[in-house]
Amino acid sequence: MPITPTHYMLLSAALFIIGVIGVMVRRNIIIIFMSIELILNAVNINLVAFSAQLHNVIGQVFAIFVIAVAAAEAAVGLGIILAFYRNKESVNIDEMNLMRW
Amino acid sequence: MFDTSELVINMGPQHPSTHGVLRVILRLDGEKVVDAEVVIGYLHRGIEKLSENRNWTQIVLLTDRMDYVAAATSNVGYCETVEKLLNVEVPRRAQYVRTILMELQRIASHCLWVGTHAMDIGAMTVFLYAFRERELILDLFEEFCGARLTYNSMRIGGLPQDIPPGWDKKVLAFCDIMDGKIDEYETLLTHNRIWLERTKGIGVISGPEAIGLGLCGPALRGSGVARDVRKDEPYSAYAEMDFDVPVGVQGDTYDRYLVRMEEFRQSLRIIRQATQGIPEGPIVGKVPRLIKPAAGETYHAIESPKGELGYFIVSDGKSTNPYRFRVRPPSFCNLQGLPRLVRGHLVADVVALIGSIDIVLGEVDR
Amino acid sequence: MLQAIAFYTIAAFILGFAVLVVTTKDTVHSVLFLVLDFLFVAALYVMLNAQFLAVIQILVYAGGIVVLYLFVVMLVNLKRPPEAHSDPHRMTKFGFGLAAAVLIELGAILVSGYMKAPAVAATATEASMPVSGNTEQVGWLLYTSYLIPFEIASMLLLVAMIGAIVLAKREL
Amino acid sequence: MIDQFLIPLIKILIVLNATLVGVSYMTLLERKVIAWVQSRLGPMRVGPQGVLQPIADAVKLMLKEDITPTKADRWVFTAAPVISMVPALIVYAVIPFGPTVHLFGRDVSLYITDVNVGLLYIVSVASVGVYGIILAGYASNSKFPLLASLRASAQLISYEIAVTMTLVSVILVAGSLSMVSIVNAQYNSRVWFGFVQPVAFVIFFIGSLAETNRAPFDLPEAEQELTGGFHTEYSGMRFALFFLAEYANMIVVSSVATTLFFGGWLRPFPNVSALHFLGVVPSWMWFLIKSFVFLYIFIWVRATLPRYRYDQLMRLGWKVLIPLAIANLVVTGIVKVMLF
Repeated sequence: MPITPTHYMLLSAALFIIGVIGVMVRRNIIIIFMSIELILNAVNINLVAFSAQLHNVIGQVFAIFVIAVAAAEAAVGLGIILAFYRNKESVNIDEMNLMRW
Repeated sequence: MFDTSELVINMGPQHPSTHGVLRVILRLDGEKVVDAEVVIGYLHRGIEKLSENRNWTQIVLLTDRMDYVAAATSNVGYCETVEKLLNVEVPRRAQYVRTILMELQRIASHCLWVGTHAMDIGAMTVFLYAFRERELILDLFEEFCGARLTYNSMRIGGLPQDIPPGWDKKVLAFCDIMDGKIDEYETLLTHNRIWLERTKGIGVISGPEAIGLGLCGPALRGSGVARDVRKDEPYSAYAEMDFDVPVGVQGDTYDRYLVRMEEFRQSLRIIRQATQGIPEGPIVGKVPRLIKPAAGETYHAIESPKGELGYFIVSDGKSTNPYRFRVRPPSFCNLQGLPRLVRGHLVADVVALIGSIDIVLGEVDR
Repeated sequence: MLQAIAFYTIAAFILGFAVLVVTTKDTVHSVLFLVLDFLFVAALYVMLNAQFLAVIQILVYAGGIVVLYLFVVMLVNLKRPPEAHSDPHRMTKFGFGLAAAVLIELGAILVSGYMKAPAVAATATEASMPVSGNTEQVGWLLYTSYLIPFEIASMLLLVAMIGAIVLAKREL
Repeated sequence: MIDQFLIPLIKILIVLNATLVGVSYMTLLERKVIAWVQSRLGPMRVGPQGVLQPIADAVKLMLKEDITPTKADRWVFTAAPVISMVPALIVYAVIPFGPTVHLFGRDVSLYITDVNVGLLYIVSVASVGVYGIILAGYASNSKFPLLASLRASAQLISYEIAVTMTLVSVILVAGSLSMVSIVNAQYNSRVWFGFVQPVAFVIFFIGSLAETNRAPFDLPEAEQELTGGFHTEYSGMRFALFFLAEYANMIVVSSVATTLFFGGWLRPFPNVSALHFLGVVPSWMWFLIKSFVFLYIFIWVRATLPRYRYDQLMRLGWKVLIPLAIANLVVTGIVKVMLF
């Protein structure tokens, strides 16, 4: 059975859904961030799959940009988590309901 | 965890670099030491109380067990105190041999110090080099009194026996070997950039503050205070010796290191002078068979490798035991400066500073 | 055949670890599963002939970003469970509903048998590039057509770096 | 079939076993060399001159009780040593021990594989190795290991940047990421890259001392400060795995240094035909000799230097090595563009 881009899309969609569920269900903000990483990876799988299918490396270039964005997001996000934790001794997203503290 | 709260770390009593069974409770902010509390007493054997139930001669053996890396110095210090109490004149030959033994002991003790201090900072080779030379000194001691660690090498009024024939030649030969070895240690450490970075500016303490904390010995001299009992209140044959008292400038770990390195050389100088000038004569003074000093008290201090080692002894004039026996151990007095020294430094500096004040727990706890 | 086995194995691992990431109670374990997940994604990239990206995936994600996560998890040693407090306004059910809807769509795709390989000719880009080899091609594109986005990405990383320092440092 | 599966399998077996034996004998070498430096004899009891000591050590460590602290995170505690060992071993997949040679009637390459992202592969796999240390510290549930593991991870990540930068400048000179091509590039340019990129080499060497947690950067396992560092709570075979991983990493780093900066399997002056007699020594032997020299220097440094303090280590990494590596990279790029 040949592996078509549809297979990769399905895999990517499933990973995406798992990520979305993680974001929605979990209240630990670190887990939520990791779920976002899963979502970004789902996107990357798609990009790379199409890049392979179309014999065009532009998809991979975009995947690299996505990784760069993920790195930036992780750095800033984790900085926010640390700042929040320092003030509230918690990483529960439901307690993060103030714009400033 | 490290940003939001202080972390309490228990360093010791089983820790590779607390030199025995010292326990330091560190309060850390990140890796920075906010406060330190020294807990001692894990090696307490009650030597002072024990001494009050031994007769005067037996106590010499107990003093071995205090500073066990410089037992001969403790022996001499005790014997001199009792001699002071008894008003006994010690023959000059004995005085000279005592001086040689004490200075050899100082070198042995400093060898151990430089080795462990360097080992704590991570230079492991110096440790083995220094122990190699310490072994030579132990051989000399073995030849003199038969023991290698707890010598019991002194008697009240003089020496237990005369020096073996040819011993003085061996001492001089050792001095020649040691000269080069000290340079060897210095090559490995003194100008090593990592060593400089690890020791310069660490645990800086000014002269007046060091006096206020009761520091003594090289730890005090590192801060620029030229206090040395050998010079200030000469005992044994030190009055006849020509030597310098090295002092530091900054009062940091590096200066304390330099002071001790220079003391190596000064000790060799003293040993050479003393060995070449050993006078002929008896080795024991006129000591009564039954030692029973008249009622009274006395305090006598000597310069042990770690600092001012003092004995305070009270005799009631009736029994053959001291009525009260109290030691002023240099390690103990230096150790109380540790919390002041480590405050504001990093965890890694704590071990450097413990090494830099050169403590022996046997003496701290007694 | 071999390719199918590889794909299904890797896909199973990716999805399995992803599920573990979002369901595990212990945050450190969750981070570990995330690393494993990323490693398998990298394996998938190798399968797709994107070696450079696979290595970057390991280097940046597994070696960098996730270590950062691990650091944060270890720094925030929680005295109470992070999920104790629940906001009454949360729309968990709505979220599950949405996810279910997407899942049904996926199932529909599967059932409809829309899984045959589309015949796509290689686009002209690859042939027109003066270099061969995956790494060289990616590099070529990054430094020619996509130079400005590339520089913007570097700016973004710089800003993120400064932002993270400002946020995480206690006193500035 | 033979070319596709059997030969790679045999090569993997040989490399893996040689590595493990090499690693265990590294421990003996280290003890012996340090002993000689310190005017001692080192292990002498097991076998003549103590040559069987590693086997005795292995037996002892395997028979030792494997203690897991009660409060430890059992799962992670078990996984951590494995996580630190595996990356150290799989790196050998791309290290070229020699060129392609004619052996038993077929062409056999003296490396397991030559991927076109070889160098990046090494860097990325090495970056995964840090997990072993972090997790060991975390899972032990004890303060000293935790401190040590935080130190270690910060140290590894910082020095990784400097090391990677130096690798990039070598890549610039060689024009390839493949390890085999880098060696060939050194053959073609008639000079080892260690002489073209001396700054890069020095930074790489210092950085790799830090990356492998060797003295003077052995803070994560500073016995005198942290009572043994991240593996304080470990015993028996798990402890041995950490130990072996450190030595395996040392061998990796020496091999990479040899390949990148000292011509890999090439004999000295490979283009000077007057020195042809040097070809008597086989190519893989040259590789091993060069790597051995590096390993010896590693041990030598350990026996000589004191240890840096944490903040000094970070300062050296961030304020000296990284700027220097970047400057070196920029200069290399400019020279390359201007001259070629």
